[in-house]
Amino acid sequence: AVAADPIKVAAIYTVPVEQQWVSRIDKALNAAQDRGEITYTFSENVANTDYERVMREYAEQGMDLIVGEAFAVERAARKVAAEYPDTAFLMGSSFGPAQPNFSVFDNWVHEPSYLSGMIAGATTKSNVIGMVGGYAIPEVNRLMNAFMEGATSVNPDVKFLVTFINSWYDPPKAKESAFAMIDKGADILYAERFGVSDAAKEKGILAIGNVIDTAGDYPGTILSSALWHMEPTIDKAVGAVKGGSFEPADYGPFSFMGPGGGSFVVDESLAPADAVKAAKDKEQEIMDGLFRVNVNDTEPKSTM
Amino acid sequence: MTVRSQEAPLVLKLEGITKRFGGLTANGDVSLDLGKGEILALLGENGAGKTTLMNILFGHYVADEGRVLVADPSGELDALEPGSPSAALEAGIGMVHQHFTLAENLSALDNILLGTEPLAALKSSRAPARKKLDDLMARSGLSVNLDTRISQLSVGEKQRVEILKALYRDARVLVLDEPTAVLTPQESETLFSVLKKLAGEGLGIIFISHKLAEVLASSNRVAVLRGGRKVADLQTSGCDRRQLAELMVGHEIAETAREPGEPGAVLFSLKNVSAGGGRDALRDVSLDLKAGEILGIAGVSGNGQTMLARVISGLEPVRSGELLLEGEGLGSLHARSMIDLGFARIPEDRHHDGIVGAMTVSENLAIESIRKPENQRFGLLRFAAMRTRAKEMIKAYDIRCQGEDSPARLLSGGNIQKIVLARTLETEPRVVLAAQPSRGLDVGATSDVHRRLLEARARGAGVILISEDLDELMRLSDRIAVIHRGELSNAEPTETLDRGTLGLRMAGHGAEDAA
Amino acid sequence: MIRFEPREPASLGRMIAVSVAAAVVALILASVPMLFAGLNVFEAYGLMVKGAFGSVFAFTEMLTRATPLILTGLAAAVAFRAKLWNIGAEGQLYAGALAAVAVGTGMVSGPSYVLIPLVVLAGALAGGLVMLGPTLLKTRLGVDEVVTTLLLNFVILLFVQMMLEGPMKDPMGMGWPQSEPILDGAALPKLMNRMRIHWGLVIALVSTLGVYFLLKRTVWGFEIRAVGENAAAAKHAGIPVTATFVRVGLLSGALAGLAGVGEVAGLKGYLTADLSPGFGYSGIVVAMLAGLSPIGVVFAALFIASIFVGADSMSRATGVSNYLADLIVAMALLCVLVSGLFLRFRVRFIGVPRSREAAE
Amino acid sequence: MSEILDILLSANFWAASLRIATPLIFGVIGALICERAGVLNLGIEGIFTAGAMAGWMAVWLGAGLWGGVLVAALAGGFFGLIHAILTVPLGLSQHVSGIGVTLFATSLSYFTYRTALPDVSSPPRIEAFKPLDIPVLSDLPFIGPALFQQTSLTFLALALVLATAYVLYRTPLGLAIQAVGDNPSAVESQGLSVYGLRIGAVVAGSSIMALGGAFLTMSAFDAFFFGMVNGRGWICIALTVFASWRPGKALLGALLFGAFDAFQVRLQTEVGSFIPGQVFLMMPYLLSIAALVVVARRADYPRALLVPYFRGQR
Ligand SMILES: Nc1ncnc2c1ncn2[C@@H]1O[C@H](COP(=O)(O)OP(=O)(O)OP(=O)(O)O)[C@@H](O)[C@H]1O
Ligand SMILES: Nc1ncnc2c1ncn2[C@@H]1O[C@H](COP(=O)(O)OP(=O)(O)OP(=O)(O)O)[C@@H](O)[C@H]1O
Ligand SMILES: [Mg+2]
Ligand SMILES: [Mg+2]
Repeated sequence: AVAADPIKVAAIYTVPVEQQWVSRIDKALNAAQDRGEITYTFSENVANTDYERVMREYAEQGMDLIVGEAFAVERAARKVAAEYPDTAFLMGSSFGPAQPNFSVFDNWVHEPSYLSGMIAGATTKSNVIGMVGGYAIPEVNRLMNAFMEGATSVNPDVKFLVTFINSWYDPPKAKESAFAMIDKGADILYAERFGVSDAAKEKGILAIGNVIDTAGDYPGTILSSALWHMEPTIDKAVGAVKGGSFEPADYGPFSFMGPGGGSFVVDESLAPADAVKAAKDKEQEIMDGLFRVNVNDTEPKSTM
Repeated sequence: MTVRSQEAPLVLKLEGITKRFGGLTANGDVSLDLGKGEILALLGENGAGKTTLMNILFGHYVADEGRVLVADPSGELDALEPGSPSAALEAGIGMVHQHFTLAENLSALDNILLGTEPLAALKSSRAPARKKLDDLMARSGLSVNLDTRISQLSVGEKQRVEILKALYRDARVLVLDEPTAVLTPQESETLFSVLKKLAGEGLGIIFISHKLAEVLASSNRVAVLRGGRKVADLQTSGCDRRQLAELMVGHEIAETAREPGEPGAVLFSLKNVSAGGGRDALRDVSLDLKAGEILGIAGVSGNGQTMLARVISGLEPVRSGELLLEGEGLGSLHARSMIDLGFARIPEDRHHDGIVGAMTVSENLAIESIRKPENQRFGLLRFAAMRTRAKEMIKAYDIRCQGEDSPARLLSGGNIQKIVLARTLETEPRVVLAAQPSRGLDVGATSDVHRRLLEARARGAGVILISEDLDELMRLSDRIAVIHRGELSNAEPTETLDRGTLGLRMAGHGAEDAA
Repeated sequence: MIRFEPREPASLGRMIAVSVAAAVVALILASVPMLFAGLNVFEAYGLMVKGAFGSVFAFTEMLTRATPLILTGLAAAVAFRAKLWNIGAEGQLYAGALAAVAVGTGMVSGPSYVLIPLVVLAGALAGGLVMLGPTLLKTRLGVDEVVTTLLLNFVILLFVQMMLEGPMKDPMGMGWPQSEPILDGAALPKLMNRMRIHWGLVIALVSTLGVYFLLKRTVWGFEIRAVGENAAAAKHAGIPVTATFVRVGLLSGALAGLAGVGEVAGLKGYLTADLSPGFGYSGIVVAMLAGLSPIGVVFAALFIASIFVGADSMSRATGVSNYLADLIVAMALLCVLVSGLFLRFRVRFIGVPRSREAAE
Repeated sequence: MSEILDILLSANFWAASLRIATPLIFGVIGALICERAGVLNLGIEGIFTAGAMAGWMAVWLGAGLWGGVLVAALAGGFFGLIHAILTVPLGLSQHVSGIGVTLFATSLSYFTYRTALPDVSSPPRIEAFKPLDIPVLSDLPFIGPALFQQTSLTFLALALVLATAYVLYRTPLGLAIQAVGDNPSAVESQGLSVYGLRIGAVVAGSSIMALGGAFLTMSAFDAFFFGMVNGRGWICIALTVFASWRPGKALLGALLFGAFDAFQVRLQTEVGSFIPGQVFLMMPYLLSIAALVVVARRADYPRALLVPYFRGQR
């Protein structure tokens, strides 16, 4: 049956909604709410221990769709879902979907990351690129590795500095790590965390954006960004729930560039024209399915 | 009731002061006055309410009833704002508390200056203060190095700082709560000569003491409290010891004295023991203690007594030399092993080292023998047995408390000392170490302590009595040795010694010089 | 002028009255932010009660959250009794969890009745050993244990992360820094079907009785109390002070370690670096609220857990930011803290006469 | 080895050390003032958060940078007052009250932030303090970049160290604070108010702590994030002991910690491929413990720390 009324959607985040990638889910859900398709509510910063309870509480409240991150709570999340077959679950997960109602998604912006790597590799003059990450988890490693691969594909001499600050939220610390890399000669910084672009801006060098578009905040600093868009995923899932056709599925591919889940932007005033062209060509190859970016979830290491 | 020399104008008047703590009346309708230049001694048993009364005077406590009147500089009596030490200070009252109220981390000078300058001042004006204090010290004879941190000062010096604190503020009334409890005889004598001098300059002085000799020698007038009420207020000139003691306790007190005895063989000895470092170190100390004798150790505090007591208590390792019990070396020292060897140890600071205040009387009575079968089985405490034994000891030692389950902290100093005596002497120890056992105790409690030590001696135990009170030493000891700068003189029979000789030796003059 | 006068131990009736009054005041205070967030206050309170006690699910969830708090509360209580200021229960919890995972994920195999005790012991031992370091530094070198235990929390958490990214990483975890799951035979069984409540609660309650018994009835407990109340006097009386500190340190760390075992072997099944939302620190609060009494720890833990679970659930039901839950817990905590005063003291208001009449 | 030397010889490294140390300097000075008066303030982590949030929000609402600093200090003072009232006249457990204040200040800050800004995917920015770039001084070789390219708040922190040392050792107020942390009855018997001094010290100390938080959102960064204080407050509690409650050593300790941290970040990129990153992150904590072992014997506790004072009680 097709529901005419907005469906009830709840999201459970283990970090505050400001966290870059959670903010993309929040944004897509808010957009759906603004369109009148859903009513949306969320719990943020939910501790691991409490995750299962929060899932159950939302399920008990009769939510139609629950969106969340199952990464650290896989088993529990799957168990709860199984006990509420009438509720649809769309969970961030590195594993596959499960019957009857457990769909998964993930942030797969390795493609645009690769492209921004190409830009960075071609633009760097010092041949040193610094990368500051939060934690070395697969979702982060994947992007960094794709980026590094993209950069070396156009410039085999480029070297990387890698630091993890062990926090999702410590911009001052991320900034200090970035400064340290600039001291070591980096002239482009991969800004996986808040704080890195600030260091770049302050020292007048370039930064690569990640997941969200911060070019407006740092004019003249953001060379290129790999953006994630949750809208295709959310819209698909909401549509399926509304249409009564929700099935366990892997929504991961909706984060790929093809369906518009990932995109690549470059500030053409900052990058060499031929590099932009090469990247755009590669983008087309990806869209056409002619090129596949490797998925490598191992922890990236400094190469100098 | 009040008898007072009428010529001196009043500087202080307490009217009908009553103070209750829960059900206990610490002060009941006490009235008292003090004339200019007068020295008033306040007497009473432990817990009679002396300190409470003085704390009300100084504003630490607020009286439930009654009021305090103080003369202003023109001699007019004004009611004092209750509960405000700063008002009391402003009115010219200075107080030297029973426990020192000094910041150990500051210099003597800064302690004296504390509170005398506006807090908002941008700089502490130490120079002018130093000048005023130099004058004061010269005039009063109280001298101390103003720049030394309090933690580096001896007890006597700390007390001088306390008095200087009051004088610096131009006090017209000076209250001293048991000022001589921790002083040596010499220091006490100096103190009283200073006080007399200050009184001559018009200062009104109240001092509290348990030592009747100094009360008789140094005061103009005596007020006695018993159970919180004033029971006497007399000119000192017409009083004697016996009369005052009876007024305090309400009945006669038997003076305890040593009967001649037959000391046995050597029981316990120290051979060339050195321990500790700094001021209070022991240097090459030897002594022999015989069974059935009391060996007195005289000395000015800070000359190694504390270290000697700590070594014998098993709390301090020796650097060189050894301890022998019946000729056998003791090896490494531990409190536990000393107890097991039959040492009874009465610490000099009974509140700090003697009891665990938060634990009950019965637990404190059992603490030294908690691992003995009578108190535990398979690691489980035998409460019933502990209580029964506690009840017996409470009775035998006349420990005044609300019961064996009341916290030891609530007991008076004398009764705390009785707990220590009971638990250590109950086991019939071979050696008794008593460090300053009657310090701060009233006449009744002191005589109890003395009786217990003499009983131990009569039983054949060897008793080491460390004390600064020469009367006590002369009365109880069979032999007396003097400790000075960590060195211990040979013990000599008490009969061959007199106060003068001992005093000289305590001050560092050897036996030869004295002869 | 206000004065506090110590009073006799409070009667049960008074204790209940004061506790209820504290709860009421806390709720009134909590209504301020609720009003700010535009909530109907009474409805919100109703939802809070429902969220903590309204169903078997809610109630068991509350108990589940109280479980680690009881254990970390005991850890703090027993250490604080000896005046060993262990602020490191958080780290010890992680150490316990790490050990439980190390043992419980296949290092040894065997039937449940062998595996479970092994896992529990390993966790307790690891927690205890972690606390041994600061204890020895304190007794041997005089290093302040507040600081060492506090700093070790950070070190241990980093160590856990290192292990989870390195040798103890789950090869099946798709690269996530998490341990392998605990074997079914090594996991603490659930107490109720379909609910999360697990045997950790039983361990916590048994530990409570154990600590109560230890402190009240045993020689060791006697020595702990004596050292805590007056170490100098205890030492003078022949009590082995250092040994007592070491025992207390081991016990305290072990209790915190057990909290980690419960969380990982009873609740989550595998270890991640965000296992605990600060249970170690909350344990200090629990212990102090309980006046360091082991039995009181259970009630204090239930109190904190029910406020949190209730308020958290209420925030969800009303769509208010769930940071409100923490805020209400904090307010309740401060109110209960103050209310303790009315149990220990009689509060009197005294008028101070200020007149300065001249004497006749 | 030569890399290590290079790091230590670079001015930027020392500049980073001072920058990282700045919030810690505020925190440790604040904690030191509280503890010198006899009150342990475990509310510090929450007070940092409150200072970070309140200062930032004030600027965001248009109060101006120094207005924000003032608001942060007031917020810190407010939570300090709560802690002071609970622990000084009421004599409640300093541990619990402190942790309670941390919970309260943190959750109130978060709740306020979220209620004011319910839906921000990217936190709003303010115009933060800029490095001073003092004309001639900043261009001095080595010293210039290390010292004179800091923001005003860093200089405020350094000035506070001097001011605290002066007040503590040279003024009547400082002597009274030292005394009340050692033996409250010494203060009371000289007619000063124990409660007044302690409450004042805790409020003042807490205001200073809050500036450490404000530095994070108004100088080190220009926006507020949940969890961004990230344990810095706790570090200050440790540093206070390390400093033996002396302002000069407090500065030294904060700088050392800052240097460890700056060093750690630089070393991580050097040899990060051989050694797990966490080893570097542990370094500042482990070295702090090691440093503490070295100074422990000489540590000179305020004797009345943690001991509540009740007038007329024994
Ligand atoms: N703050 C208090 N709370 C409860 N009881 C108190 C308090 N202060 C004193 N008391 C009680 O009041 C009585 C009088 O005590 P006070 O200290 O005045 O005696 P004292 O005469 O000075 O004794 P001592 O010779 O031992 O110094 C004692 O029973 C004491 O226990
Ligand atoms: N008076 C005291 N106050 C607080 N802590 C104390 C006190 N006395 C001892 N301690 C603590 O106990 C520790 C051990 O003390 P100590 O070595 O004297 O005990 P012990 O029982 O004699 O031990 P050991 O078995 O090593 O001889 C000290 O480092 C200190 O931390
Ligand atoms: Mg007295
Ligand atoms: Mg020892």
